Amino acid sequence: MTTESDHIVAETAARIFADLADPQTINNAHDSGWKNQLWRALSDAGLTLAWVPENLGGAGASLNDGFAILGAAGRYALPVPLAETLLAGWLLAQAGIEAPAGVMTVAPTRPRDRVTLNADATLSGTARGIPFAKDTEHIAVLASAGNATIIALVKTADCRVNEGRNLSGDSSDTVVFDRTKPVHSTQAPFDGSALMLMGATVRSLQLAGALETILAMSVAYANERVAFERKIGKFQAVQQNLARLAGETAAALAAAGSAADTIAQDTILGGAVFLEAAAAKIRAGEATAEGAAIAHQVFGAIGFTNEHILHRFTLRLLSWRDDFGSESHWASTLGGAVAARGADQFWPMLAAR
Amino acid sequence: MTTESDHIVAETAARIFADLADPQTINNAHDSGWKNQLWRALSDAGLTLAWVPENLGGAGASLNDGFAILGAAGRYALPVPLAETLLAGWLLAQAGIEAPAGVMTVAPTRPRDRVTLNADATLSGTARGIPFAKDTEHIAVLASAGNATIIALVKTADCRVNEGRNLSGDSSDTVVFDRTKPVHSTQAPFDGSALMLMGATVRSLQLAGALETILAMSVAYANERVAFERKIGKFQAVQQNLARLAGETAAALAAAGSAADTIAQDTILGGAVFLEAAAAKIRAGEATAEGAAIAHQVFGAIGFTNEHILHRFTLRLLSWRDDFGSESHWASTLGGAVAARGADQFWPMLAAR
Amino acid sequence: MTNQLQFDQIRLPPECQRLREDVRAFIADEVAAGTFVPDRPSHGDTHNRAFSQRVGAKGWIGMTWPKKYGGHERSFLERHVVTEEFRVVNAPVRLHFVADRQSGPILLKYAPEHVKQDILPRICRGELCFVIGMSEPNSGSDLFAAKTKATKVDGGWTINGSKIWTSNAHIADYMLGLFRTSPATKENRRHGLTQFLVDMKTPGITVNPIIQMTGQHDFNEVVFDDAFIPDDHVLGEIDGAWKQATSELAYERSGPERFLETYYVLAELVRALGPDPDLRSAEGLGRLVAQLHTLRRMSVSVAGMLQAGKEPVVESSIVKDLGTIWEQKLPERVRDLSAFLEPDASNRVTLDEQLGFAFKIAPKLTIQGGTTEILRGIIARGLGLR
Amino acid sequence: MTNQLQFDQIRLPPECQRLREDVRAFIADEVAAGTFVPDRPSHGDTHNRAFSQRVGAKGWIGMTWPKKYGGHERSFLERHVVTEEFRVVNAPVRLHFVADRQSGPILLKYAPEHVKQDILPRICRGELCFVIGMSEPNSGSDLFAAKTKATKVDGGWTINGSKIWTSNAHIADYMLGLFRTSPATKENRRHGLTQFLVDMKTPGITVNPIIQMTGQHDFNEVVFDDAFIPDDHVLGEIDGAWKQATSELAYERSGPERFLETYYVLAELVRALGPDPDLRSAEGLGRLVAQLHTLRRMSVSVAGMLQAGKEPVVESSIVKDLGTIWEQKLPERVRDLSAFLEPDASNRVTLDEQLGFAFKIAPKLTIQGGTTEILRGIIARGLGLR
Repeated sequence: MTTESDHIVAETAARIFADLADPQTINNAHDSGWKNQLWRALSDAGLTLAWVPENLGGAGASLNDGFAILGAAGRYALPVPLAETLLAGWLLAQAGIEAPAGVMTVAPTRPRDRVTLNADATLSGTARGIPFAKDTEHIAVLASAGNATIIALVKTADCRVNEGRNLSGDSSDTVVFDRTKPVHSTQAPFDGSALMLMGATVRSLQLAGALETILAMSVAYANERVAFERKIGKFQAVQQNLARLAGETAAALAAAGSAADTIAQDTILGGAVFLEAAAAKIRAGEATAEGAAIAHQVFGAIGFTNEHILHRFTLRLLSWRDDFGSESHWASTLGGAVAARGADQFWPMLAAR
Repeated sequence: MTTESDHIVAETAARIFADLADPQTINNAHDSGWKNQLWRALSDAGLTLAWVPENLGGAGASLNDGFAILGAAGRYALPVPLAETLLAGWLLAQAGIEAPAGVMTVAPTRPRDRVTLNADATLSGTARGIPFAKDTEHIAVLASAGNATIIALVKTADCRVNEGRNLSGDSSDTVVFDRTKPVHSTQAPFDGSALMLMGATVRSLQLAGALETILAMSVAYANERVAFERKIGKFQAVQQNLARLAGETAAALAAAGSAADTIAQDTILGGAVFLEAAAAKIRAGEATAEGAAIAHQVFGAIGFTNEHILHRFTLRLLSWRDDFGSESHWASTLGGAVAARGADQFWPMLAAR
Repeated sequence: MTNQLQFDQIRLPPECQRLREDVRAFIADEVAAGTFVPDRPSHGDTHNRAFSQRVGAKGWIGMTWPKKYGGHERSFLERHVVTEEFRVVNAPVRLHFVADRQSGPILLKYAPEHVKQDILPRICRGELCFVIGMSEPNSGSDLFAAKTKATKVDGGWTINGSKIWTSNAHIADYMLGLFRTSPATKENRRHGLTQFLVDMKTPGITVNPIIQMTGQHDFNEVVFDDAFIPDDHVLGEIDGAWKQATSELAYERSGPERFLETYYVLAELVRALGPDPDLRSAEGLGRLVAQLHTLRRMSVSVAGMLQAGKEPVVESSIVKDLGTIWEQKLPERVRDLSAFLEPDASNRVTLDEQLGFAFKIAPKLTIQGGTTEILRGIIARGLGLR
Repeated sequence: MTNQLQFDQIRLPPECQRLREDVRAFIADEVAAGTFVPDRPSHGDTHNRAFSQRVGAKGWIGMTWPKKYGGHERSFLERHVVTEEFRVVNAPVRLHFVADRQSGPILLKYAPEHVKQDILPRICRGELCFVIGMSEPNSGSDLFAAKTKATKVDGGWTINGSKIWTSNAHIADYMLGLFRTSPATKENRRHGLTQFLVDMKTPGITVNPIIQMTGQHDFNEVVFDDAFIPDDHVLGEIDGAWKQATSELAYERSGPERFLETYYVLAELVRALGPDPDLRSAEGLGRLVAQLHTLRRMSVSVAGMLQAGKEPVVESSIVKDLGTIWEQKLPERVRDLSAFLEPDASNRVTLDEQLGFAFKIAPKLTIQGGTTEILRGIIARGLGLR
């Protein structure tokens, strides 16, 4: 449920994004000076450690506050690891580990990657597609230790980072833990799926936010651009396509919002979270392909240029859906779970909220 | 390649269909008197045994002639077993078996159904979804006999026929061979896949023909029906949808025509036939769902009534695609074959014709 | 974009879930008594007067209406729960559903007090079937092209002309109809239509059945030959129905009936796939579950926004657009996902029969109550494009 | 419908398949020599002057043109074979391809004899790169809104204004451009444009690069500042380009380059899946193969109809509409089908890299050379709806 506090935190975030993360300004920038300035403002406002309780060094904001920040971050296609630092802070807090200052990320982010705790208390494993790893000082890791799950804080410098980039050009690195000694490690209060569920929900919110922006941009352009002596937004074909984009955006917004609300209301391991987070990531992911295609079709050639900011949104949409489980991953998992419960439990499961 | 003979045979067929199989007349008919009259005309014109050589009691028309008849039959959503009788005659001819007069069908028509020849020269097995079985006097059967394949002519009265109906209301029966003694049986010159390939091609042609008609009907209606003070065909949304229907129709026509031409040029077991027949059935089948949906959307409520002939076409489209292998069946088979040949053979296979 | 899309997050309150248990118990009793077969929409009648009266007796018709008219002053969320539980088992609600969803709210808003006193309590008791008289042979989506005429006479109006595609007219007690009382004007082509309450037993009304391609009888043509409607059955402003028609359609747009109409094929697919489906089936099923869950959460959200007094016109049109397309394509998806099931599997026959029915009704899902094209036009207007 | 859709069945004759072997041998040599890396469109240049000249030397440019202009008087089917073999390996044909596909045929039809004698043989030798000057900053799909002006002067015309989205202008020798020589008339808004042959070395022409979202440089803005074009470079009727522009676009519509632009991700998927894919992958792959095969057969058929002197305008627009949508969605399908591949598989990295490139270029596929909406409008006109 939306509360007043959401509004204040989200508005602070939105104001900082508007001032320091304007997509056109960033797109035109010749260096990355804007990045430090933006991060400092976010950090000073307590947004980067929003999900860390005050006694662990954070701002102690609610889950809903953080989710609202991430929706806004999506609306700006924010190209800094705010979501990842929030997630890392949240993960560390689950184990009572104090959050360090500075930029963080989490690992693993791919459902099949595993990091394991060795007998000598070091970590081993490979985690692919870790967002912004090379830019971070610390990584919060969810690792398995036999049948148990542990949360560990690791210095990025103690890992091997093979640099990569996702479609949008943001860092997406392979992190190799080779008997890496964590700064801290503690038993987790949940199993290994928790980070994937939380990450999926976070990315769904970002996807929905980015879709909101491309919808708004596309409508504005259609109301301005003239072809065949009419605004293109007056053509029924364009109207029908934009209505579809609105539908996909609405679906992503509703699904992501529902998952976030479920986690905020319940806990990360509440009974409804699996359905909600999986469905959100699937549905928001499905919305991206059609949504991005429609927006590009409305903008035509100009939207295909580097100068135009459209690609900042569409390419992040396509990239973000790969993190914390693709649609195919979650769909096979969700479908398998529904089948295992059986037909008689299907409707009751859907109608639980 | 289209030859003059095609035109004559196809024109004869089309004339008979126009005179005796008008969809609106049949739709209004209170009894099935039209059926006997139609069949007699088709039979008198030699069309029912078009694919049977003269020395086996048929008309000895070319494969192309027969394919042209079937395209025309599709354009009329012909609700009598002409395609099945043609196929049966063709199958029997492959084994040099003389074709009996009267209505025939073939079995099996589902890829997983098997009929086997017993040691005592009788047949056993169950064949589901046999079109019009209950209306036939004979069934041409492709059965396995150890590693060999045989073609058999069976009296329908010697089988157990469990009646069923497909979506369009045409008979689609389960035929049980329980030590059924065939009238004739002879070694086939090919393996068990041949009937499925030929049947798939035949149904693809019928699908393409029915799509041609719903396209023509939809365009005519859009040019006539008025809403919001304009012909609905003037609305860009309707135009764009009809263009998509034309695209699906074109794809079905081209794919089915290509498969038919390949069989006519080559033999049923020519190297290119598998790709062609599989692709035709997949692509024509895929065209039906979108095509039928667009036509119904253009016609609105009136197209949903029993009085209107649209359902005669759309429901047969949806039914026919289930015969001789669904899209899923052929796609998994085709995909498996492409994968087995490997990436380097992929393009050469596509470019072979 | 001035108006952002909004989907309030709604958590169904405990009273809703208690109500849900009551509804399920009621359904179980009805099924046990043989009233209908769940999941088998092709079996039996879709309307049942006695059943509707029992639903009324439970207080599940007119749930959100004032108590003084027989209503129950419960929330839109509670109504949502009842609607979805009935819809998902294909309960035979057809007799009272239109009155509950559309006609009652219009009467509440526009009918004279004594008419409300007379009719609304009977709707709530499940005694009255209503139909909508909008479309005419030459006006489908374009409601304002209606020509059927109401001519002023002493004490009322006489109606001449015909309405078409009127679902349930053959079992209906009343129609809410749109009739032409004046010509359209140059400035406003929507001018000149008036909404009337029509007693279907009025002399001069003939109902001719129109059989659907499913073989079912649902549609009708209703012919008016000097049918007399008393003055107090005029609803709202004479010549001004266009001001009322938009809000009327809003009730139609996003209830759970707008995406659950072919639900049974999905439930049957789950049954057919068994507890351990292969990757192909699991993935396909999972996507359908995610899509359905999302639609339902959107629909719950719209119910919550209605309850909060908001007017989510664009959001509700989006739910209907996405929902009807989804339920229309669902049979296709289920056919694909069941393509490799064993032909001898015990529920293959049931599934095939359900699929057959679903395929046949599918075309109407994106036509009835506002076509896809019309809905997208409404959405585009909401986005500021028209 | 007066015009039925027609796809003549074409069997490629033996000389085509012999030619195909020659082209494959040529490609193998070029790959061995390091000219380009097949299947890796993101590697290396898309144009290569020396390569184009070697292609010209083989007789594979201007294949259907008269021998007296350096052409080879071969069939459209043979040209189809060369086009598809080059396209499927991502050969760097960009330098000569536009001249071969579009510009040459227009010059053949409209240029004065001495211009044809001069230029066409050089195109055939692979020496000339052509660009198309149609779009302007305020006219994209609507060609007839072009404003860039050609003013009559002694012995020729001076051009002022700019063209945009001109692919290859930075490497081009000539442009075929559409310029305004008179205002449009009330009766005919398409009146007043004339087609010109423009030497890109003409003083007064500036080419400004426009970088694409892929990071590649392909688009340009071309600015004309009193650029002089001699009279004999007018192509066709003054003010009457609209009579010529339709047939011009026809060449663009249905070649195999209209559905093979992302083919490499499909070939790589086949490699990645290995010889024994699971049911999910096999089915998905099989559908893609069927769709691609159908597109190719349609395209071959159109080439055959062109060879037979027919004008398959609707059919070729359909091929482009279906083809570009297919090649645009292909990366999505391949992403789904490769979702469960082992992350350590040896060609996972290659596939991901190819997918990344394909995703980035995908948006332009349904925009360049006629958007989806424009194509469907052409199809609708052909159906008799406009």
